Amino acid sequence: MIQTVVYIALICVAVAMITLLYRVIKGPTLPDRIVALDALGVNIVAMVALVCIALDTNAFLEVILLFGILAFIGTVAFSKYLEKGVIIENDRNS
Amino acid sequence: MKTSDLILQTATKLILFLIVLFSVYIFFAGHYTPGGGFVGGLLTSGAILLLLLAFDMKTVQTILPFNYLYMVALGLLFAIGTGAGALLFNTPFLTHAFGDIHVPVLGELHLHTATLFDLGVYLVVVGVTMSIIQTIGGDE
Amino acid sequence: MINFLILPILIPLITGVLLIFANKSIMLQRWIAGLSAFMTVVVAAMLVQKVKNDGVQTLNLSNWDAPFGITLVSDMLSALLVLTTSVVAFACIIYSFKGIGEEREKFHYYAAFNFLIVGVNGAFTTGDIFNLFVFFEVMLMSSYVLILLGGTKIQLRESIKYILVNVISSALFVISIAYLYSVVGTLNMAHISVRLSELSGISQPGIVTIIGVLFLIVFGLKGAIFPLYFWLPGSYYAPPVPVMAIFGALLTKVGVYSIIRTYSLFFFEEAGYIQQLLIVLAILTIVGGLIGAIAYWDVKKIVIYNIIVAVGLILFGIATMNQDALTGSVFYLIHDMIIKAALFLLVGLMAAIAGTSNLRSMGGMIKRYPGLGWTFFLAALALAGIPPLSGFVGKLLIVQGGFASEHYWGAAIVLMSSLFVLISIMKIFINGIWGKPRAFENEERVPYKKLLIAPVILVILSVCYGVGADFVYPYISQAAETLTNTNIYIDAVLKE
Amino acid sequence: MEILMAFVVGILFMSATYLMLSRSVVRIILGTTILSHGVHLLLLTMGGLKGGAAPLVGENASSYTDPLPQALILTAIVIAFGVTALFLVVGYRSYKVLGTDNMEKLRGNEGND
Amino acid sequence: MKMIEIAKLIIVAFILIGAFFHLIAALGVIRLPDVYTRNHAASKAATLGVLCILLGTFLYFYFIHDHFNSRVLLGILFMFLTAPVAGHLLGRAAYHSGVKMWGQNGPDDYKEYIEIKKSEKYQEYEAYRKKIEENIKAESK
Amino acid sequence: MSLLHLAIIAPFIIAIFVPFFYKYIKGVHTGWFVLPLPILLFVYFISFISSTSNKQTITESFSWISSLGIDFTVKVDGLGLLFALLITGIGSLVVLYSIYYLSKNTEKLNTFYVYLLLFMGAMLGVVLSDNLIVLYAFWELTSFSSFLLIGYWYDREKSRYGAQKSMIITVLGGLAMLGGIILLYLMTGTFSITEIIAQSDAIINHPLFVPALLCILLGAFTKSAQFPFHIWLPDAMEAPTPVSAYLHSATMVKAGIYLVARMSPVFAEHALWVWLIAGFGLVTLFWGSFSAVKQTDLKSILAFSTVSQLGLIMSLLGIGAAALHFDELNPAIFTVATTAAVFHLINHATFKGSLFMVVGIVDHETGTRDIRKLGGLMNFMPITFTIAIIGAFSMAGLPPFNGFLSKEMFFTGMLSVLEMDFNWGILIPIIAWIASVFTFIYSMILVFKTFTGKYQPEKLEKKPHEAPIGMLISPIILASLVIIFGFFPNILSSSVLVPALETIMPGFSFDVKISFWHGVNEELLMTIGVILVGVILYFTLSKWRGVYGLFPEKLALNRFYDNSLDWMQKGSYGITNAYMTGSIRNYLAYMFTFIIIILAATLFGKDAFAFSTENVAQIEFFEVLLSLIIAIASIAILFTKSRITSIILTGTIGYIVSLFFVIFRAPDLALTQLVIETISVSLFLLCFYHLPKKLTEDPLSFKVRNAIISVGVGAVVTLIALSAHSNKLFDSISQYYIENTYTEAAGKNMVNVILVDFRGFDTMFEIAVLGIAALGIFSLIKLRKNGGKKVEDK
Repeated sequence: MIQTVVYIALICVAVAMITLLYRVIKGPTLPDRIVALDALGVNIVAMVALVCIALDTNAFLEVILLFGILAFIGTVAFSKYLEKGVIIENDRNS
Repeated sequence: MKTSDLILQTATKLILFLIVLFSVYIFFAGHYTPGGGFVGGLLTSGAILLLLLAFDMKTVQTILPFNYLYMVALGLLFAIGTGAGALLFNTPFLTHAFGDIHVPVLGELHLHTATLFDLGVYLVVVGVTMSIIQTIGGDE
Repeated sequence: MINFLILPILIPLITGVLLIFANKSIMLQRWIAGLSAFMTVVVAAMLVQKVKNDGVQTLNLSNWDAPFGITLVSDMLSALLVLTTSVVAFACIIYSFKGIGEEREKFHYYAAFNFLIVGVNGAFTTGDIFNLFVFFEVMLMSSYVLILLGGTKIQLRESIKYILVNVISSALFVISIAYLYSVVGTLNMAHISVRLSELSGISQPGIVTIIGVLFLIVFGLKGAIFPLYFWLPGSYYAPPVPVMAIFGALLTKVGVYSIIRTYSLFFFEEAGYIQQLLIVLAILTIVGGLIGAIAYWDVKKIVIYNIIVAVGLILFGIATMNQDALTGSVFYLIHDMIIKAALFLLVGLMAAIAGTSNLRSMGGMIKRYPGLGWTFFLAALALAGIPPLSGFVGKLLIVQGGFASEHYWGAAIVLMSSLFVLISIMKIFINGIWGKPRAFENEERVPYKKLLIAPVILVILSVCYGVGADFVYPYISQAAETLTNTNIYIDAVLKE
Repeated sequence: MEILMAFVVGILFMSATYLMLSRSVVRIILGTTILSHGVHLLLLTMGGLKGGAAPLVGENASSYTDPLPQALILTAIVIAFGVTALFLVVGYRSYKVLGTDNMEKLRGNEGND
Repeated sequence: MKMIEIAKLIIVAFILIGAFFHLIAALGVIRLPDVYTRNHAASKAATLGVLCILLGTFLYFYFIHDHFNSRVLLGILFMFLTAPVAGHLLGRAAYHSGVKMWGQNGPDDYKEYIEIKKSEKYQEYEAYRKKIEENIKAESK
Repeated sequence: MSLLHLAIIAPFIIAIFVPFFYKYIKGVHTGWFVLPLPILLFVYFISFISSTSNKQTITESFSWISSLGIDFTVKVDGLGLLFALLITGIGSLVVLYSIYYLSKNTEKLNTFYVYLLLFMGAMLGVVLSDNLIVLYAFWELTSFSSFLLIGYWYDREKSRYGAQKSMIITVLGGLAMLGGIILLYLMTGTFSITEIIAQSDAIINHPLFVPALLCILLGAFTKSAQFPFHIWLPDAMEAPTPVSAYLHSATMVKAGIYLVARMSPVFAEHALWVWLIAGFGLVTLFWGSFSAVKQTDLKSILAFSTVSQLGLIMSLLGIGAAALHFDELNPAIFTVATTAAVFHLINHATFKGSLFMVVGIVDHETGTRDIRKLGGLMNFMPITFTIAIIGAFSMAGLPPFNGFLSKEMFFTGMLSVLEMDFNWGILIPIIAWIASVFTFIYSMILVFKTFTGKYQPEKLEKKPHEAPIGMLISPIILASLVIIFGFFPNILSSSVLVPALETIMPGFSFDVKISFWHGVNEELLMTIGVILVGVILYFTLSKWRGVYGLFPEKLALNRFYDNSLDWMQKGSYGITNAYMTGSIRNYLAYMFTFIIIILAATLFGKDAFAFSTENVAQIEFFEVLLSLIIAIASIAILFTKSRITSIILTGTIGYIVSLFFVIFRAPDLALTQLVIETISVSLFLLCFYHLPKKLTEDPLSFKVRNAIISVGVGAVVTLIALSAHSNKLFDSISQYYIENTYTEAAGKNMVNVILVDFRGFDTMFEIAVLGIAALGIFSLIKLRKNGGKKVEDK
């Protein structure tokens, strides 16, 4: 039962990803794309979790946490870029 | 206009600890579960990168006053040294040794020279990533 | 000591690492770099002798048996090339002391240089196809750094092209390895050879041929064979003289070496198709190189195009695949490494004195710089293969092998290429070294005598190499023998 | 799956090639990163896909996937990262120094006379 | 029904809910009119979805394999922590990079705030405030 | 290493010391230090005469590259000794002459004598070595020492031009000769001339025989300035006159003749050898003499005269070789020709040497060599005039000088062709006779236009006077030899001539008796005819000079040479510039096209394409969707104009790739790929601050071209991947890793264990690569900042 559900869920997430990809490509603004990318990252995390169940292995559970971290870093970088154009400031107090 | 990144900074302070801990875990667990020097090192640099994003170069430099190029060289020396240790025993370069040592209080301690090698990898990866980011970020 | 053959890789590696620490003091860097380069030469010479006495040397790294771990293999060919590399590197280091400029020295020039040597020596020594890729990358990465170091306009512009081409070739290299791995399921070169030769009983699958062609493309990109050399002239033009010399002397040769190695080990049974291809490409390479060498009035360009000619020559010998031609190729390979380095250094010195590399604004250098003039003259003759200088024996054997294998036209073109090489290189002598003496702007600034030391060493070596060919010959023929009789190599690696 | 992957890899190579042939330095660099993705996927595919459990001892599985290509890819990934980083810096340095990112304007034929 | 069956049911429910939320989030990102609303959909619905799925995964391994995996829990925690921050940063970045709002929502309060901050009076006030702060600092020393 | 080797090497050894003599002993002319050497060598070689005249040969061997059959074997036989004597003898005289000719104050004597000694040693090596490769080595050395000597005054444009020309042509020939030598080696298995001669009968029908013959001849012809390769010789006259006297008349140009003589026993069996040598010799003889007449420069006249005389000797050798080729004819008829060749060789050296020296004196004392400016010098330099008369008359073939004798023998030789059954045979003596007429004319021009006629002091740079005695010694000696050989032609025959002849034509007996008067025969009549016609033509020179104008300048060989060099330069420049555009995109397009074509051709040509659905992993629907995402994203990148969008899309691809890694059970890869992707994206964003906002677009035509190429690359990669996967011929070795990871390497994560242990070496250098990259980025960014302009390339 679980396997079937997982496969259904996988397809759902994949469909969601394609939809998000449409947003990434279409835009129309940059923030739109980044929002979609961020959501895409979240979907990937979900997918990894589902694949873990599907393969019945805990080998990839590290990936989940790691990807959570990285998606965050990526989003921060993008938003800083959008806002300031430079993502690492030399000295923000000056 | 200047904006304050208070939310980000606060969150970063919280999360940073988590990331570093996780990276250390991933580094040490590498021989048994997925991970290792590469990922560990990269993740550590990811943490520092986050720090850089949330704060700025100057602040980070005061917190972590490393010369990252030296760190690279040090890491390489570690890796080479692990390999060259084998030269002393006239075994082929990079031959690893491992064994369990019984330490009275801690119990069985699993020791592996591969960990030293991986430490070299870790140092190099952190050093490289950070020196790249720092050099580019510091370029006006 | 079983780890002996790793030393020519290890010494520069450790030196490179130490030099990163030593970036504060230029004098210290020079000392370290010079001493270690000298040590490498000594070690490499000892290695050659060891291979001569004890046969092929192997080292199973990390103590894993042959097909599973990485194996370093020093047969005579690789030992000789390592020795030559070390010698050339030593000369270029000496030249760098006065010729590279303190700015670059401060910014890790010597470290990058040592890493380059690591890559080259490693590529010559390794017996594992993926490890070869890694060493290629070490070499390429250091070459990127060296070509960029200083960041002048031309360097930046050309390095983009250089990096791009090499990224592509690296990608192709990896996919070739991937295909090969898919087919044979192993990475150790000797093991691949064994497995491929087991195939010959069955009908030889075309897939092996296509992988062979792919490898030819990959190494051809590095080694600059006919339609793949376009990137070379521009890229080699950009960096400062000692870097140019080491590039010209070593980098393409690594590609050529890899072609020799893979073809003798893997694709020998496909000789029919690939051999024809290689011969055609080799001839076209020679012709293309010659056309370029004659075309220009820029001293650097002339020498650069001569690299291509030499690659074609060596490849022709390899493609011919008989004992004579292979011996000749190996002879010529080593000669070319030495003499190209010498020529680049000399030409660079001329350009430094004149303040330009345009031949039309040089002239009469022999009056003030007779040493330079005569060294250049000797180097030029050696390049053209005039006996008894070093290029001759190799060329003789290649042509002889070519005629013997009935590739008459190819061999004739190889023979006649000497004439055009001579024309192109003598153009420099006649117009730059002879000619009306002029006053040059940089004359006072160039420490001419100190810079001349390195090329003089190399040219003397080259002369000795040619005149003492009889002394060298046993080594070379041993190297060629390993190539024709691959069982020597395979047995040594797999210990069967 | 391998067949599908072969096509995916082909598409990655195609777009990478197209990008590398374009004028803009940024696109070229992007092309190289996509190229490396293609290469890594190909290497993995060539090792055989889904041959068993993840290569971790103790997965109590009857067979494991081939760990060797994975190790090779790891090496290749890291190297590709180094190259990309350097290439990126070269790209922007050259844009600053030469004032253009158009490869057509970066011909430069020193010594060609 | 055995315990394990119940557990399975719970897991299935979590996974299905998670997948559903993902679809909803994707729909939102596609259909909603401007970046702020889309951001809202992405950061709320998708996060909820992934949390559900992660929880399902955790429970799966906990119940079926009797394996307590702290990393997944940490991951859940992490997601919980970072998703709002990321959403906030994105929204702010979008705003500052000048993306127009849809126009059918309520008044733009933030704009008012920025305008106040930019106004001359506020600047004077700021300068005054800084001066006093410095004075206090100097005195305390 | 024997004394003989030492004799050959001695010049090189002395050459090393010459610069020191020059530098530290300023007071004495460096030539004096050099002079003893050729004299000593001359004496040394004379001591061999007794043994060679007894048909002995002295062979000394010294191993050089014996592994390749290359040994420095020296062999003294008649032919070699003759040349050795010539080289050292004339060499002594030239050195003596040069001491007075070149001022020790203004000239770079050190280089001059080094070159000269190099040449002397090389030439000795050519004529004495028995090993063809060694011979070739010395041969090239003569070419290059000649190159250096011609370019002695390197700041003169013409010197450089002449030097280059001589080098190109002689090296061309040299290489051809090397080819011939290699072919000979392949046929016989040896480089030793003696052994090759021993096998000559066996190889005549070998398919490589004719190519070898042609190659060797090409070498000989270029060196000996045979038509059409003679063009380098006149330009070689830019060398100082002693050099011209030595190299370009007496010795180096005769190396080709030596080679032909030496190789005659090998090749003369073949008809081609006979006809080619005789034919080219005759053409050269005629053309050289014909061209000499129109020259106005004294040295040019002599140059063309040398060309012509070399042709004469060559043709004689050719006719002589007929004796070896035609068994049915009486060999005695033809041996005369060979005898004449060798005899004339000596004579030519004497009279041409003296004439060059005379011209040198004229040049030295008047400052010009242009016969239009010269005239009436007889009164100022009577001794020189006398020598000139002797030399020129001998050259013209007038009695009682040695030239007359050899000229007569030459006619005999040419007439002997009539003995052969050959339709056009009569042409040969006719051409020879016409050439002799021209020879007569230019000889007269040489003497009389210079020494008689109107004295034009206003056109001369200096006031002419007789040369110092030192300068006159050498020409006097040579001139007296001319007379001595003329009156006593047989003093050399048994001791020098006969042994030489027997080497050229082994198996023939020679009984050389040259007599001054042999009755009124055809030869004498021909000579008289030459004189009569010659005198008439000489005096009517101005009337028929217009003939030379008939030859269009365009067809001239020099023009051809210049044009082809020019064309070569321009053509190659055009070609190279056309494809070396500096545009990396073009290069990549070429390379990719090549790669696609060659791979596709191999794939289908070698039937390598295979497709099997066995062995493939199963496929899930969501995986197809994921693949679709990658495909869409990667294609979308191509069309996006915004760099941020492309980086987002690249990031998407990277993330999906790592998802694939998860699906394909590669946790380590997934982890690494994710982190790397994120950090690379950050790096991109970091750098975007410094990069242009918009991506540059291509015009449509380029897009189409690029699209075609990219589709090709993608297709080829896919096809090969399919075939490679369908051809899994062996199992992977990785079973070993799976089995041993825990037991032997004490790890559980196989990938990590492979990375740090099994293939730790890879990892070590991989991190080295990373380190180098960091180093490079650091230096690239920092160096500029601190360095400023200093780093700009020197």
